[in-house]
Amino acid sequence: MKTTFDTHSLEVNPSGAGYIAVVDGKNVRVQVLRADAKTGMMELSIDGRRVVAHVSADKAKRWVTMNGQTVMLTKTSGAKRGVRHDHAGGLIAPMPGQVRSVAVKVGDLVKKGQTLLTMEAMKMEIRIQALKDGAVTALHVQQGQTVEREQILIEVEE
Amino acid sequence: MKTTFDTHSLEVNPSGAGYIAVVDGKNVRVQVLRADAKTGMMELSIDGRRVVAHVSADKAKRWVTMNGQTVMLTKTSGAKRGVRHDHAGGLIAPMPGQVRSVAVKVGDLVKKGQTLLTMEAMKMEIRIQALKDGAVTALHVQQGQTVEREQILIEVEE
Amino acid sequence: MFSKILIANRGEIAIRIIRACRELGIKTVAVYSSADQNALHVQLADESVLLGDAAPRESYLNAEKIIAAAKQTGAQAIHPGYGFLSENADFARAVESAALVFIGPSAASIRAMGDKAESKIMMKAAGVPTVPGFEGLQSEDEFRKAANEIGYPVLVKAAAGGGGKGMRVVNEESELSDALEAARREGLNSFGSDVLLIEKYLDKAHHIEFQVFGDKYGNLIHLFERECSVQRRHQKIIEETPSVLLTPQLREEMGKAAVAAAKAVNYYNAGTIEFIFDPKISAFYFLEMNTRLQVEHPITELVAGIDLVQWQIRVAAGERFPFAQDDFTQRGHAIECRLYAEDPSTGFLPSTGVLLQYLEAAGPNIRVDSGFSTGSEVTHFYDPLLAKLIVHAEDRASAIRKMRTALSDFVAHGVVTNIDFLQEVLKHESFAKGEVSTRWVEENFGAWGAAGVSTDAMIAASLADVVFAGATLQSAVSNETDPFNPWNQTHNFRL
Amino acid sequence: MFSKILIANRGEIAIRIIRACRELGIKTVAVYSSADQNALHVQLADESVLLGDAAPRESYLNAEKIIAAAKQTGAQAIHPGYGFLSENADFARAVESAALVFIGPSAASIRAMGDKAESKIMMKAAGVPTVPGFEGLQSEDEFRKAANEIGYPVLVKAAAGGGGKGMRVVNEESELSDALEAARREGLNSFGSDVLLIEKYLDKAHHIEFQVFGDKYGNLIHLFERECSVQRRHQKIIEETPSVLLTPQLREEMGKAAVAAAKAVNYYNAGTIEFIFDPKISAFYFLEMNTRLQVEHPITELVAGIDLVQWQIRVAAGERFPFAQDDFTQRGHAIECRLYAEDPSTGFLPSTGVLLQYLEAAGPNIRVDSGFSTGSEVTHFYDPLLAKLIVHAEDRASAIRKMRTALSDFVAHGVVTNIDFLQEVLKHESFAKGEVSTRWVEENFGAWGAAGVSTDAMIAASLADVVFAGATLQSAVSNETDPFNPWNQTHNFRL
Repeated sequence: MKTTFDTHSLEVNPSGAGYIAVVDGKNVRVQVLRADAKTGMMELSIDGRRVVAHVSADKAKRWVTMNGQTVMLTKTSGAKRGVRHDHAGGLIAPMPGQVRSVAVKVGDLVKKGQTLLTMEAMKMEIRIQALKDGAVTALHVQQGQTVEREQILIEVEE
Repeated sequence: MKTTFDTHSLEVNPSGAGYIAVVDGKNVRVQVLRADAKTGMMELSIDGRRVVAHVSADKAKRWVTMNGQTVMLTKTSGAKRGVRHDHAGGLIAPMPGQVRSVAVKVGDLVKKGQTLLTMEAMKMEIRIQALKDGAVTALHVQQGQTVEREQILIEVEE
Repeated sequence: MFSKILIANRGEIAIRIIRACRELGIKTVAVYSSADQNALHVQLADESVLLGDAAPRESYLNAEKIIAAAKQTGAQAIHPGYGFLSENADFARAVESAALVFIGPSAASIRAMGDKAESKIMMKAAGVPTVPGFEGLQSEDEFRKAANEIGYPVLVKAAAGGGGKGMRVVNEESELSDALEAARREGLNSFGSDVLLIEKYLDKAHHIEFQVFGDKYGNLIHLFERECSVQRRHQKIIEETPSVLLTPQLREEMGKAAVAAAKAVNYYNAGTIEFIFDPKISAFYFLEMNTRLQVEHPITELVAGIDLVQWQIRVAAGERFPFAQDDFTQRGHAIECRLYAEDPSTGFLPSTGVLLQYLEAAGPNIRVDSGFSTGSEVTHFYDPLLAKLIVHAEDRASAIRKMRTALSDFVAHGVVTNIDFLQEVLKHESFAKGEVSTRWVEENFGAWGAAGVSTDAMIAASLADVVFAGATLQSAVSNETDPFNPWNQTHNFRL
Repeated sequence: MFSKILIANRGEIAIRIIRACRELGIKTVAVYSSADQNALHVQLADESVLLGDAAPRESYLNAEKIIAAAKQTGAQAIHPGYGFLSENADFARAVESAALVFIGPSAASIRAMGDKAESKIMMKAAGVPTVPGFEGLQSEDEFRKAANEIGYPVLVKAAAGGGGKGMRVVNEESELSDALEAARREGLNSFGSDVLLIEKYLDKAHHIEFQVFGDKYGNLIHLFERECSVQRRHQKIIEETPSVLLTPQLREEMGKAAVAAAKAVNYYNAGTIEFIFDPKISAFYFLEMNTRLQVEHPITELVAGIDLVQWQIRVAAGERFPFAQDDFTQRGHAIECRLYAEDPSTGFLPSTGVLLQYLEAAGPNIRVDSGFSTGSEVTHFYDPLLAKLIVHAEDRASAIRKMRTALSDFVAHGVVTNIDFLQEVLKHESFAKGEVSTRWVEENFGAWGAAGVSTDAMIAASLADVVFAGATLQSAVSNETDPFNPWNQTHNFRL
């Protein structure tokens, strides 16, 4: 079974009472010593080392805690699929929240660094600023509107 | 749906968004306000009173904790079915444990109150004594043997 | 004593107060917004009242609805917790006008301390040292002159503000105009007032606060300090007591100043005097008073040996404080870490989502004050505080070790948390030395990134799909079996 | 300091020790029997070694296997916990002979205190008051004469005994013969010796013990008392500190006697001096010394502000005790309840089974030392202690209220527990007054029965089948999907 997480791939196949993981062309012997679905806990033997992990899944996302450190992995089809931070000229919401004010309208010319709109969430005020000089070609939100993380707010074209 | 717990019966039927429980001929309105299978927790409204219960099940047994008090109920077919404490002339183990010593053999005449065998479990020594005068007709265990709760150990007939 | 109390708050502090009430034999009423109908504080209370929509002004900030809920349920007193209406003098007055008891100080004390400018003037009069600065300025020009006189960097802040809102550091004159505008806007939005004050910004300053406590009969004591200098965005993330910076003599001086400050406003119930402390010259200045229970009150409870929330209720019910200053000593060392749903690698942006898995640390002298469990949702409507992890040990080194062990036992999946970041702070040499000042986090962790993905983690993630396949199947099956079955969301696997 | 320690125990105390090691940066090795392969202490340790079959002599009492496991894993020291080999002088010596460190007192101290008869003679010599009685008797006739001289009731007990085993109260001469036989047999079976001693049985006596602690350099202090009078079958179920019976003067006297007793055997590490206390005449008598960590050590930790287990390890590693007697004071009041899998309505017979549901109480100043979780099995091989529930509060009344709230939050299904019974004791007037002596439970709760079944409980049980029907279905489905899926047993519904 081949799995790709973000840009890394590995293959895990059953082998005897355990598994063989193929990582960077090397074979690693893995055994499941214990597992508890209630807590997502797995006690593994990886190459003879005892490793305790907690794993959770939400659709393609996998959260893994090991040795007190947590990482979030995303299962992909294998093709590189970045997050949408660089979506054409669109500026996205870095967090969920509410649009506090909109300083521009469609057609306005804006300068790099100019504040286009402000958001507020919990105790933070966030300014959405132009990444480059250009013109506002689309405005997808209005004042008071609730937005999701990574929602496109406004688009600026050079 | 009619259920009998030990010697008590009650009927619970769906009714609108909740249930009607029939207890001792009286109708009681019940609603499930919240339930969490992970903890066996149910928040109920019984006749308008808010009641929080934790319930677990093991075969016919139901454990219920309410207001910090726990009871164990046994679902029965409705016919009274006692536990086996009064099994004919047989003496049963009151707890799981190990037979420490056997003081009699089959055919021995014994007096009421005489110690027939001793058990030990955890930090307790328990003497199994004759409930009546009689003769030992069967001995089902030997020294060192592990026994389960309610297992018949020895039989005495008048 | 009261027989029923309404708790006008949510999350961990509502639960903390419910527990205190239960131990005192008092029934509790929870209030909640539509976003919180499955929240733990609602489940734990004896009864609960829906206030309205998720937006705070429709629910936890809506004084009228809260007072109506108290009257409707027969509660005799309202505990405001912290945040929301806890420092709103109008609310405190409205509660008393409705013949209910406000569990906190008098409305007059709140009002007096609520205005940062007015309170500063009062403190000067009471002989409490304050930060060099000016109050009562209006025009940008006046602020510019004041800033030049004080010398940059300066701090402009909303007079009605608190909790890091409506506050801006100004490093040079060119930034002043924007800073004034931002602070005014935040002040207006958050506190309904755009009045600002300006004062010297102390660069390597420490934030050291003193807990004070008084009954309604004029008995007022302090319960020692809390060092709260580990901050990001002007908000605390790690607090501890005692502070390594204070000598016994300095502690006594500051404690006396704290009591004098509280006495100046006839204070009763729990409150906190915040000081700015300059370790270079061992000078301290009154910053503000928080006229309520503080988020970080547990470390004081552990080191001073007192249940502050129970005493808040007892004092509100008219009990006399049976203790005197000399009855209290500091024992051991306590640290609190605030576990936030936020991403330290993106400037501590809040993170929202459903908690797929939530396992708290446990063990002797480890306390977790939390409002979440597996399946809870972290929404953007409220503060992203997941839990307060508090430890108590014989000395500071042991407390740090205990905290690091406890942090490594905590599992929270579904939102990005600051747990790994807190570990980095705790193992930093500067923290070990107690040299951390309020700007230390931004100066040292600006480019902080989470740990990379290890091969082990990928192997574990791959195998989880195999090993826990049954769980996902269950979830799929059971969703269709019973419409009265609201608990499937608690599974840690969601596909 | 050690880098790796083997813990020669199981259950809550093994977990308590693992946690202490982790905070000290020490790796841990768990040992376990075949009955305990899924036990929590095995999961929490860094590595683990299977000793053998469930029977203690094949596993936790097997000194050779344990020492071999320590050598094999590279552990440098062995912590014995309580029970099992903790008071076995031969084991302590064997550990030292294997070039490992025994975390406890010297083998010589254990041996000196292990014989109740010899130690009593030694204590008399050291000027420590002892219970009137005789040692060194052989024939039944000698015991009969001694009993008559002392006056009934008398107590016969195994000289090598402890923990309530090999001990019999004799109320009249006719019972003496049977009692001697039973005590001899239990002594022989449990401790390998049938030597007995006889002493006055104090009727309304209290059991008050003192914690002592010493380093290897002759520093020896006491850490105050624990009142342990609430007992059934000579075993404690509720312990608290301070004792309401002790005046400051009496506490000082008893503390001095405790230190003198420990000094008489050159004691180091943690130990407990048990006294019988007669409240009618405020007299105290040395009963025995437990040369190990005590089950109820947490209440001392909370009230004295010290981590006894960490200090056991530090002292064993050669650290000098940095404290003196005067550094310690008692703060607040702590109570421990032992939650047992046992049925109070059948004379406290142990109950075994799988924990269908196990939810611990939580909250500020509530500590749970436990070795179980949902799905754990309680077997008849070992002590039926489920958990120790410990609370700390400002005073005794608050502590009792906190304990009662915490007990009512505890849920343990699948075995019969003593939780409801503990509630009855805690709300009893005699307990509130502190009048409970060691025979109080049997005198007052002989005919105790659990609460009757309420209509509400039946309604809840009926509805659970409807509401949780999905859960049982899941279990049925998932059992067949994956043979590598060992977690299905954790479901709280088993059909």
